[in-house]
Amino acid sequence: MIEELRAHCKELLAGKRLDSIYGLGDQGGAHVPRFFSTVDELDDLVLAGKQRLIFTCRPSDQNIIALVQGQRSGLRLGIVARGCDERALFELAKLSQLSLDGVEVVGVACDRTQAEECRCSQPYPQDPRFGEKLEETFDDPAVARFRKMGAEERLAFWEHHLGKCIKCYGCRNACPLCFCKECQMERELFVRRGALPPDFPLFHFVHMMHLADRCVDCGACEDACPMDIPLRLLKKVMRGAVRDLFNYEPGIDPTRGSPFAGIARVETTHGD
Amino acid sequence: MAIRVNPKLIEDIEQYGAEEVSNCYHCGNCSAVCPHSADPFIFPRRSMRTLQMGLESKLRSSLEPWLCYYCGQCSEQCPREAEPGETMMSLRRWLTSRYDFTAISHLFYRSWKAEVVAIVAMALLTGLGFALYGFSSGDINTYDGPTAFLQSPAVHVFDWTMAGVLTLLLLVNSARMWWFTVGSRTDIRVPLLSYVKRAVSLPSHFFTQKRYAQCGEKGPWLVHLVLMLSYVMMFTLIMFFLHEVQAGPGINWNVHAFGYIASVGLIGATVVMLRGRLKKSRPGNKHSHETDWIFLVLLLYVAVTGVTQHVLHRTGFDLAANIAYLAHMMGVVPMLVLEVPFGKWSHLAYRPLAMFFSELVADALRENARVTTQVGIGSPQPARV
Amino acid sequence: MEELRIGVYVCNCGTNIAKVVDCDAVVEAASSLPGVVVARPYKYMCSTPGQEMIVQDIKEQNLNRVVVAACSPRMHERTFRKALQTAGLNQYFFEMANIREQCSWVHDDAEGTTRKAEALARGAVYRVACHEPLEKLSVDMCPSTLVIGGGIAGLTAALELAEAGHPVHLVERTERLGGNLARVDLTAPYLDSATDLLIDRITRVRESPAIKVHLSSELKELSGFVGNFEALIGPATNGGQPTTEGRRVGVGSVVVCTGYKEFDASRITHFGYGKLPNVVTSFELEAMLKAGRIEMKDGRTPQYFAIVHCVGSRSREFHGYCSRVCCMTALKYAHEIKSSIPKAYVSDLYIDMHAFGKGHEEFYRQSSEAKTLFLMYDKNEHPVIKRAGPKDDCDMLIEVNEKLSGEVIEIPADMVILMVGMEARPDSGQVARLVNISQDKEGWFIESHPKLDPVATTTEGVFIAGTCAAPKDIPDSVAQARAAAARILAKIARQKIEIDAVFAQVDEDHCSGCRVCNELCPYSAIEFDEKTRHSRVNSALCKACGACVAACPSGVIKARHFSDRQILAQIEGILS
Amino acid sequence: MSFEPKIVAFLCNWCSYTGADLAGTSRMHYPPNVLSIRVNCSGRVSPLMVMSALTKGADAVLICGCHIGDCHYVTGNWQTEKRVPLLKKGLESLGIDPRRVRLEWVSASEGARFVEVVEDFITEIKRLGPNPVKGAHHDRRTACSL
Repeated sequence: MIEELRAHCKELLAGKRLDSIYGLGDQGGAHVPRFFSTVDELDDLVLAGKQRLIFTCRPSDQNIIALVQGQRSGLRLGIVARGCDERALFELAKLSQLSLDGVEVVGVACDRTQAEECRCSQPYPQDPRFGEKLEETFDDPAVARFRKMGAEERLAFWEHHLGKCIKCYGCRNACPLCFCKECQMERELFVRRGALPPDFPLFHFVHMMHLADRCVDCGACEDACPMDIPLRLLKKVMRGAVRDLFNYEPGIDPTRGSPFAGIARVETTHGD
Repeated sequence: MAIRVNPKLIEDIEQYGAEEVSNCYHCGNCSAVCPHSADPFIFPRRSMRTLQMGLESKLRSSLEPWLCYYCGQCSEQCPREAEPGETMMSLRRWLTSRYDFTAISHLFYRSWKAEVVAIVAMALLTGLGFALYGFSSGDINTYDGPTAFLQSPAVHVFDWTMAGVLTLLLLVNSARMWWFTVGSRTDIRVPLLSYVKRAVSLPSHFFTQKRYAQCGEKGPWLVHLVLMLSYVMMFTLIMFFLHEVQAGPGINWNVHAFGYIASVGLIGATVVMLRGRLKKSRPGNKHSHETDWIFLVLLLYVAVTGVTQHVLHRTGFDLAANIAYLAHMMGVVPMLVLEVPFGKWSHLAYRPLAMFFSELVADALRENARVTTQVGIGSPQPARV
Repeated sequence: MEELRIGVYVCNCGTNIAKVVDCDAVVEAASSLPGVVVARPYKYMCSTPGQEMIVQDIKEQNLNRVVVAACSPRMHERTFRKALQTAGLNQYFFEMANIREQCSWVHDDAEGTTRKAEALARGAVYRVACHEPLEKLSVDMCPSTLVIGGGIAGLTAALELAEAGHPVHLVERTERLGGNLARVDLTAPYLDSATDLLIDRITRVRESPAIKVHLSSELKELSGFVGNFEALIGPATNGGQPTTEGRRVGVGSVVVCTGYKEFDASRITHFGYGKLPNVVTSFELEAMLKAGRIEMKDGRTPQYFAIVHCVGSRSREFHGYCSRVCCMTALKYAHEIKSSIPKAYVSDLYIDMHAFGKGHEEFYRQSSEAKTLFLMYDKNEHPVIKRAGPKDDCDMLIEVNEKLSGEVIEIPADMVILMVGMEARPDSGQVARLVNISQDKEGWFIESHPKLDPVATTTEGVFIAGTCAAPKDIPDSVAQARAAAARILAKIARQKIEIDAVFAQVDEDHCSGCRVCNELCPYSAIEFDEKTRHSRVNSALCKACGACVAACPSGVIKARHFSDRQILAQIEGILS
Repeated sequence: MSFEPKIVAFLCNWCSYTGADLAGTSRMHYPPNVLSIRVNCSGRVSPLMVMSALTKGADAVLICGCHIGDCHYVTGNWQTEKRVPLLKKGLESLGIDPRRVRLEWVSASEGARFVEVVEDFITEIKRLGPNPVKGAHHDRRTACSL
């Protein structure tokens, strides 16, 4: 598949349909996101495991796509994106972090092994050019287990797991949708500086509430956590809550904004 | 099938007395207050509505106006002064004219002048007939006996002939009434047995007018009952005992006692009614159609002339008695010929018939509802107030 | 930062507070709080000696924060703020603890109530420590007004303002003044001529030196804020190519009187409008009445008329609302038809007869007495109009399930009049965007408060009057126009517009430009700077609701005087 | 001693705070467990603020605003109406009973309703017992100083 992908991308560049392609490149065995501007460079284009595209640069919190778009107006950019990459791309566009004008998604659907490994809720982009849409759910069995827990059990569960937190901010830094210049997880008003483990549950509550309507279920937060906190579970549950309440799922439809970003009244399906 | 609206009907019926129908906005107070309004005959609101809408065929098949005795409570309660009571009264007049196939009553109700002319003409014709031919060429100075000016057997034959013709007219009109209100209805079917079972209601309503007694005030019912019974008594005396009644000059108490009672009843009731209409003493008396006056005056006239000739005869003034009798007959004939089949008097037949028919219709509707519920097509239509 | 010097004053309110709350205990508890230098009880804090006590303490003890634990701030916050100003202290260095309405008056257990009073006072002390000095802004009020729309509402508003001596720009899209009312013959229920009503106003507008009438023109742009709008008035394009050329005028206020559009009857098929020649709309009949002759398409005089109410109104498919004027207009038609054709029969098919206004019920009664046949239909079961047969003495038959009788009936008709309802103009969305006001789901402009502030909008300085806000009749439109004018005159009289010091502020350096807040503002006070990619709050438009503050994921929007810090300090205070 | 919950009530200035004042001027009675905080609009209340109150020692949080359609800021309570259900889901996920947060519409004329709401809420919270995450804040403070 990689060969076909490379060939396709080469064609796009050679045919002058696109100016540049953003994707993962092989750099001495490491897979890093980069721009490919010539046909030759595309030999390094790879598809790799759980490595995702990065859109927000740390620590400047600038969006890399917006940056290049800003440098060259009318840039025609191809982005080799899998389901989670594309969802993040859509969400970032909705949140004005980048523009989808001139962007062409070269969609790649993940195969079953990858999907299973990622416990991915939707392992394909909207319109995959490569690979097949796997419609079955690869959802996390942990979610089902969690749903069966009672209140006390849940509280104990999170007190245990969140109590391991060393406040490295890895989850936030890895999150494709965390681009705030000022992060409330660092705001002393809510989170005391130097307190370890961080205040339960405020510290993680900030992240889960802010991501409820933007989380694209990529799992980067959990992958980044050195303490193996099941952060993705928390995010998946909140994502589900938004879906249940507002019939809204982030990252799916680039034209549909979050109910929380619109003034309109939305009566929830089961509020109180 | 949709019923055609006749926008002109309301103007038409105005001539029968109902002038305020269009004021009605269907609050239903009238139906609520009416002691007679009960499922399936809910009125006056429904009749008001049907009339406003000009649903002529619907109205013609309606029995409801006959179930009203015009106590007038509805008119008193009406917030829009739409006079539902008077409307029901007018509808009775209109219905009478519908049942009458000759169109004469239609003419009379719309033109009191025509009615007066007809009465006067009929009176003159009667007078003329008696004056020219008499029935006996008897002696104007002789009241009773074979040489009498008007011999009772001859008058008797005249009475019976006239009664026959009038009964025939009434019967035809009553049959039309049956056809309009029961026979032509496609939504119900009245089994023959029902006619037999309910037949008793005819005489019972006729002689007691028990429904009238259900109205709030009892006075009008009593007066009406007295008038009706007196009339029937007098009618019976004249039709079956004319000879005995006329015989004299002595008083035959066995017969005459009834005549006196009937006379007192007739004159008393008529005077009370006329007085009430003049004084507009109760809501039912507030509006008097010209035909009401004509009817009462004619009745009083007939009763008074009847009494007069009787008194004159008994006191020996035979000539005067004969003239009074002639005057009496000049009242009786128009009254019977014109009022009974074409005027107000006809309600003597229509009202008890309406009671009878309404019971038949109610039975049939109940049967329909029962079948519908059983078959499970749905619940019967709720009654509309 | 300067040292905190807080003064706490606990009011006894006679016995109103002291009866249940141990005020001395509250004073004692407060005096031990950090930063508190003075704590005193007093019988009546709001009295002159009470206020003087605060002023004196501020001066003598160098207080820089004041807390009064007394009644509801809705009662006396302003009083004490004035006292602070008298003493030369910024009025926002003040906080009240409500220990009367929400404490001593609602609880009877002395111990618990005193503890609660202490907690509330502590919350106020914690909060006031975080207070910042704020200043109210003041800008000039431009005395000119822009009136959009030259119908009865617009004319009235313009005249009212001009007669008070203030300049008015009256913008009318068509080439003549008068609006929809100019198409009407007589008015219900008093049967005055609409032309008479209008001519007088139009003449006065034309002759007024203060009113500049812009015919065949429209508003192209509106920028600025209350007292200081700049409007661009250009030639009307009527949906054609938009132009940005025109004349720029400065105005202090805007009155939107853009009116309504009648419902398009051809959207409903069962009435046969457009197919049956003598099915006409109310406005088509109005034209015949104005011309003085009611006739059918072939020139015959109709005998049977049928008026159908609620065409497009009170229906599930089209508009759910009632258009308010059609019932009386229908009665007016019945009257006008009968006076012009005495032998005519008029049937009136309605859903409900709405006759709520002055003289309306009387008019209805008058009409029923004149033998208009009123027939009620169900709003879910439309009357159906069809051609009559050759034997009928009428051209059309209307089949309807008449509700009051429960009968399915056929009504003869030669002419059917459809009472078309009012709907928002198709370009109302454009107007709403231009002047920055909101619309409801039907497209009507939304008032600031439906009951208490019916002519103001969520944008300060922009008013709405007449049928652009909802269907209404002439008296209501005129009353609204005058109300809007009165509101504007009051502002002009004050000459200055004071902008509240309490508003939201974006810390632009830290704004990530996600624009979540942009859409949330009911006043469209948040602008997005495309260049810097930051959001910014226009303080003149902001009304400080705080919806954006709560929504900002970065927490970089600050609600002045209701900041996170201040509220959290208060929470901490009342809970510790 | 029986459990006396502490309830923080965020009351919008235009309707609910005025309604609560009205309960006072009408001399209605309710237990003193509720401590109110005046905000301009219920839409000002963020989930973080509610969670802060819960961790700072509140057993429950009451949010009151104008009835839908009556908001002084037209659409402010629409936002509250969206946020609170999500907040409750968040609490539920963390094992905190969502009934500890309640959103009620109380108008300026509904003093009696305010009392009713408060009394009912207090009863419910008494039944639920103390909030398990309050003080969590302070326990950890000791932990970190070690």
